[in-house]
Amino acid sequence: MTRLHPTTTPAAERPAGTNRWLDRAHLVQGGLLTLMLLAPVAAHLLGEVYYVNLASRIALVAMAAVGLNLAIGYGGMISFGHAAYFGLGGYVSGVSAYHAFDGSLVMGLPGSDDMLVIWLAAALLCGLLALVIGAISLRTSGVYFIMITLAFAQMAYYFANSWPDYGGEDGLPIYLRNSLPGLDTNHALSFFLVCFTGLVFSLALTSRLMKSRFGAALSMARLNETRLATAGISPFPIRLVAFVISAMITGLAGALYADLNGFVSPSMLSWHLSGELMVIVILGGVGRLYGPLAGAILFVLMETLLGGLTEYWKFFLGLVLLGVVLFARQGVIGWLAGRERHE
Amino acid sequence: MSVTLLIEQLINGLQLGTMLFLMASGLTLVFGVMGLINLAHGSFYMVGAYVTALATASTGSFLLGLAAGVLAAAAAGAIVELLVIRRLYRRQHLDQVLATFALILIFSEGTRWLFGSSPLWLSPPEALAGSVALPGGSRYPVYRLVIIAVGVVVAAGLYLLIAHTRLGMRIRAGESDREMIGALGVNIRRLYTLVFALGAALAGLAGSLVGALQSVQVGMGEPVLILAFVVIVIGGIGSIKGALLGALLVGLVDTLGRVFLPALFGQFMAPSDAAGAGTALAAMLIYILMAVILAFKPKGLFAAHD
Amino acid sequence: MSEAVLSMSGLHKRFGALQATHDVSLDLRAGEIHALIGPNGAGKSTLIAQIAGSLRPDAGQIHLGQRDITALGVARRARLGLGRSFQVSCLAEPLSVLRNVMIGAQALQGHSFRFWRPVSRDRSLLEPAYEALERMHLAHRADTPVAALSHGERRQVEVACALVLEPRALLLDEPMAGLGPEGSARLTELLETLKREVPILLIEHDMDAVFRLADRISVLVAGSVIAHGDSAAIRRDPRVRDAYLGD
Amino acid sequence: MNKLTRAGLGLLMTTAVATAQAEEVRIGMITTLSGGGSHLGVDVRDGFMLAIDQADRGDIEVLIQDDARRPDLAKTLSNEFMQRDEVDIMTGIIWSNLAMAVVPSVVRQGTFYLSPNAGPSALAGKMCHENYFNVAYQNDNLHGAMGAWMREQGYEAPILMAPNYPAGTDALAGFKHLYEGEVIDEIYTQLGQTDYAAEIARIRASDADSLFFFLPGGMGISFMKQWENSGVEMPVFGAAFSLDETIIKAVGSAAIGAMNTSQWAYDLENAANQAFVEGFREAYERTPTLYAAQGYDTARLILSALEKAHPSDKDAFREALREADFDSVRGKFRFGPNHHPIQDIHVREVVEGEDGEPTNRLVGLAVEDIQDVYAEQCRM
Repeated sequence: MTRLHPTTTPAAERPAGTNRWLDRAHLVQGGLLTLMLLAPVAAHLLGEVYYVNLASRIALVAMAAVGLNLAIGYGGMISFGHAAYFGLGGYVSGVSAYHAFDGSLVMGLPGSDDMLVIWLAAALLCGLLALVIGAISLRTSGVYFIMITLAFAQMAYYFANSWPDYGGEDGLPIYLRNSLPGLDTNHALSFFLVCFTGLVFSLALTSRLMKSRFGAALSMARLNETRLATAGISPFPIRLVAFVISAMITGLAGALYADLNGFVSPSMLSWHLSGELMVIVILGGVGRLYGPLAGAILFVLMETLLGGLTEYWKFFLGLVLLGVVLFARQGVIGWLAGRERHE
Repeated sequence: MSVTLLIEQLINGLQLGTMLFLMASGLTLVFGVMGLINLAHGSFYMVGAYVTALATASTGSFLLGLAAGVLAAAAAGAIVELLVIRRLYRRQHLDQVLATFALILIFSEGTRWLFGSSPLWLSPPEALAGSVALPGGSRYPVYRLVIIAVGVVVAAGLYLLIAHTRLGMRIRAGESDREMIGALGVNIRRLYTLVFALGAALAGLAGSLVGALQSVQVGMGEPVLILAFVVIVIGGIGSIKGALLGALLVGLVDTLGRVFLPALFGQFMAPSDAAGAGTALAAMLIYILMAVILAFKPKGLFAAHD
Repeated sequence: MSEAVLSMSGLHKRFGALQATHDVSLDLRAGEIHALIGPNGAGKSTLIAQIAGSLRPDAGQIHLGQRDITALGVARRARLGLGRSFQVSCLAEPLSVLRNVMIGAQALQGHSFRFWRPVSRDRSLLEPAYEALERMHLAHRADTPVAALSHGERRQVEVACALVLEPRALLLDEPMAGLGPEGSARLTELLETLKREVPILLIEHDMDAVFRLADRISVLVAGSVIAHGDSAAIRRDPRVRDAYLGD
Repeated sequence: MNKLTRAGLGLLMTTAVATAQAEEVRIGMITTLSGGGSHLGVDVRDGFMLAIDQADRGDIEVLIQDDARRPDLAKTLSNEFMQRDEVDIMTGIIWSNLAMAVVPSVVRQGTFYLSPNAGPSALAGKMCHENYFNVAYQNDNLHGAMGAWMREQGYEAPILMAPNYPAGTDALAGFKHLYEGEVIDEIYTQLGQTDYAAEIARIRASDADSLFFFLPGGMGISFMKQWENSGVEMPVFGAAFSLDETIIKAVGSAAIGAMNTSQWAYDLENAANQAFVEGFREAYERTPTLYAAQGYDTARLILSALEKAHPSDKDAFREALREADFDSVRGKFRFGPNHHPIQDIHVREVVEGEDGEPTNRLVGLAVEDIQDVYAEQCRM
């Protein structure tokens, strides 16, 4: 039997005549990450702690959106309920710290203020929640999927709001930031580096995942479900696993976000937050690896800068968002880095 | 609980349901005909209520105010369709979500800019302010009965419009096959503007009517928008019949849940805990209802099309 | 007489008042091309959907080899060796031809929950995919996005997608449609050789191709098989003439 | 970035321009200026800025930011104020849940925080702090006072209603604490609920002789409108949060007859109050609400303390705040050991004003020198 191309990699991965690390897309992506890392370091050297914390916030919002992008952009599952995982991650952080602080037990287990333990718990619980929600929700599609994921998040929101043990609507303060062995997490730059690592980790994971067999199946599930099934792969389990991983990434971001704010409250579970994450993903560029990062930088900066300029800042935020959706059709990253290439 | 009270609560559920139907019918119409997810639907509700409040205050007539509110909402809908929405029909749902989310911000903050942060005054007209006796001795507000009546009229009107008029025929054609009505020589751009304005007018009507019973303030459209989405998803998107039944179902379940759950929990809990736990569950109830319905009927109860 | 690779017996499917499939029994034997023809609206699509697994029959059984696959989903049937192509091209448009074919090779090697190794360097996926494309004379288009292909090329990719599954039975839904005379001739030639490896259930409008290729022909009219036999028998059958000319 | 730009374009006229003085004082205000419930924040800001303007000092800079009623945004803004702008004093937060997100870390890091509204029980008790002062009330004050007053007036079977969230449950607990008698029933509603038909039917069917409710902001407006419409004849009592001037204007005649408790009323007779109400009406062309009064008092308290010490001298400034050496618009005002007010709570009735619109009129005194019950839990 003939084997014509047994060892060559497909040419589409290497556009002829260009060094793949020097094309526009890679320059933009590398530039964004470098900026994300260097700006806070510079701020730290200048003694501007505020900007370091702002960068942490951007990194975590971006990480949560990277998680959501895996569901929306790569999996075609438009979840309007990712606040459930963001908030659950936050509550794991808050509740664990609360019990570690006063030495009481939660469901028979002691609390912990060790971030490693908290992250593990947050990822597991978010994964479990997403497994249940996904298993039910993925029976639906289209707008029904959007709304059923919202329904589940709303249940979580109302539950947290009216459950008095952990503060209800008042929320739960984290008096002392949770700790990480060998690192002073109260130090703004150290904590930023933790957040940045989380962001890079989630980007690398998404990138690697999408290049794997699993990613190939997930892409096919989004682009042409029938083709995938006809090829012998059931779309449902592929989607479900992607949904769970997506929720775990967003949940981890939530756990760190609670630590950043020293506070967790039901507003982390609200539909506004789900919507905001979705807006960041679309703003940045759906299904583009660096889209959520570009979207988060733009969104958070607009929120903070416009807020200082005028009381009616949301009006102008609305105008900018409208402008992006009408005129920059591939999102910010598409505008910066050009159209996406498919292999 | 007495039978009278039960009847009264059933009417309350019915009334909440009609209110939701007014909102949901426009939303489901726009989705059915144009395939558009319109988060800004709640903004037309707010526009209706604001203009009604302002016009009623300046003319002294609620009826004039109501007319002004509905017209203003329709006009706002038409303008938004011409400027923004018509660029979105061929785009993905996600782009529609982002654009209409942006419209919410623009409408809400624009309204606040123009009219300030304070809620506006709006009351039902004198003639409808009282209450009537219900069988069994209880009393019921006339105005709420009027809302039920308006809901019934709108439902019947929509049915006649869609089943028996040329416009309705085009709407039905648009629902089943968007390509085809272009081929039929229908001016599709004008049809879409018209349908969108009609949807906005229905939202404005809901806002105007409900504004007399609720706080007329910035952001008033958002909670009801979420409820309206719940309604149309339960009913099956694009189906007016589904919107009607979904709205009544949500109205009844929500009302009866708020009434009975705290009492139910009181059977086996301390009263103050029961009130809290019962209310909490009541708040989640319609979302639980929706999740259960979609788990078994993934396209809602009366899906008009896939 | 060789044993049936794929067999249906007593299939029924009803949509409301419409009896779309009525007591259909067919089989596909090793080494043959069995053509299924019928006028528009005869219920061919409904029947294919039941064989492929996207539609459940109301009654009747479908067997692949010895195995009853009536209750299995599309993906399970594909993994058991039922390959198919679609009447209207069903491919992921933005992806390259190679990626469309590779997904089948991936399914063949067990579950897809492998998260780490990049598929672009996975020889166990690349080799069978290139091989299938090679057979369809499409290797030179491997890196082209499907969206850039001609109509005929897409049909060829469809068949390649089915071939890479190493199927035990092939279900081809109007593979000739839209192919030029040259393409048709090439495909005919290919199917001739292919049928020795894997039997083909061919649904086709192009009567010339059917009469040239098919070892057996079944005629479906209004949900029922009204005639069955080799090409000569079918050509002579008055009921078939009625069904086609009476329209 | 230019500091003036940050202070908000709309405030250019009212913000004192920073002059090159060594002892400049910088105040950061985080409050709710957009979205639902923003009229509270606007009033606090306007009352506060009125006092600052009246003081006419060149050395005070006020930075104002909108929290959009979001705890995480409020938290970010507080970091901005502390870490970038290095403000000496922070103030402005309206809602308890936002205060809980922001205040503990602010005061722990050595910045003074003066609350012009939110007074959650935790900050009055276990989590009290030497740098935290509440110039408004502990949340329970007004509810408790209404309980005491209704008992005094001889109501024997009140039915209570509040949203199902901490401030709501605290409100009913506060009411019952001073009412001391049996209540017929407690109804919890959903936060942000807009339709109260079911609850009204329940109240009508009960044997209650009076209704006490706590539904702040838009919830109160919706409820009052629907209540009047329902034709239930039952006296209605609440706290000023549910019946402030803005709310009753929006409710219209339906509000008339409702009684509410407040630590302040625009018709309280004292010189400071007259100056405030006149000044506010002149500057903003509307009657101030209690939130405006609280913002005004907060600014006046700061000004009084600045006469004695600069905030950089923390101990001296704290001592100066604690003395509360200013003429409060509510007349008497002093701090308890947990830095929460000990003050009189008055009763007001909504009546038809001269212009035909409803307005609050002072009726009497509910409780003299009320102090919150959480003070005992406070260890400072």
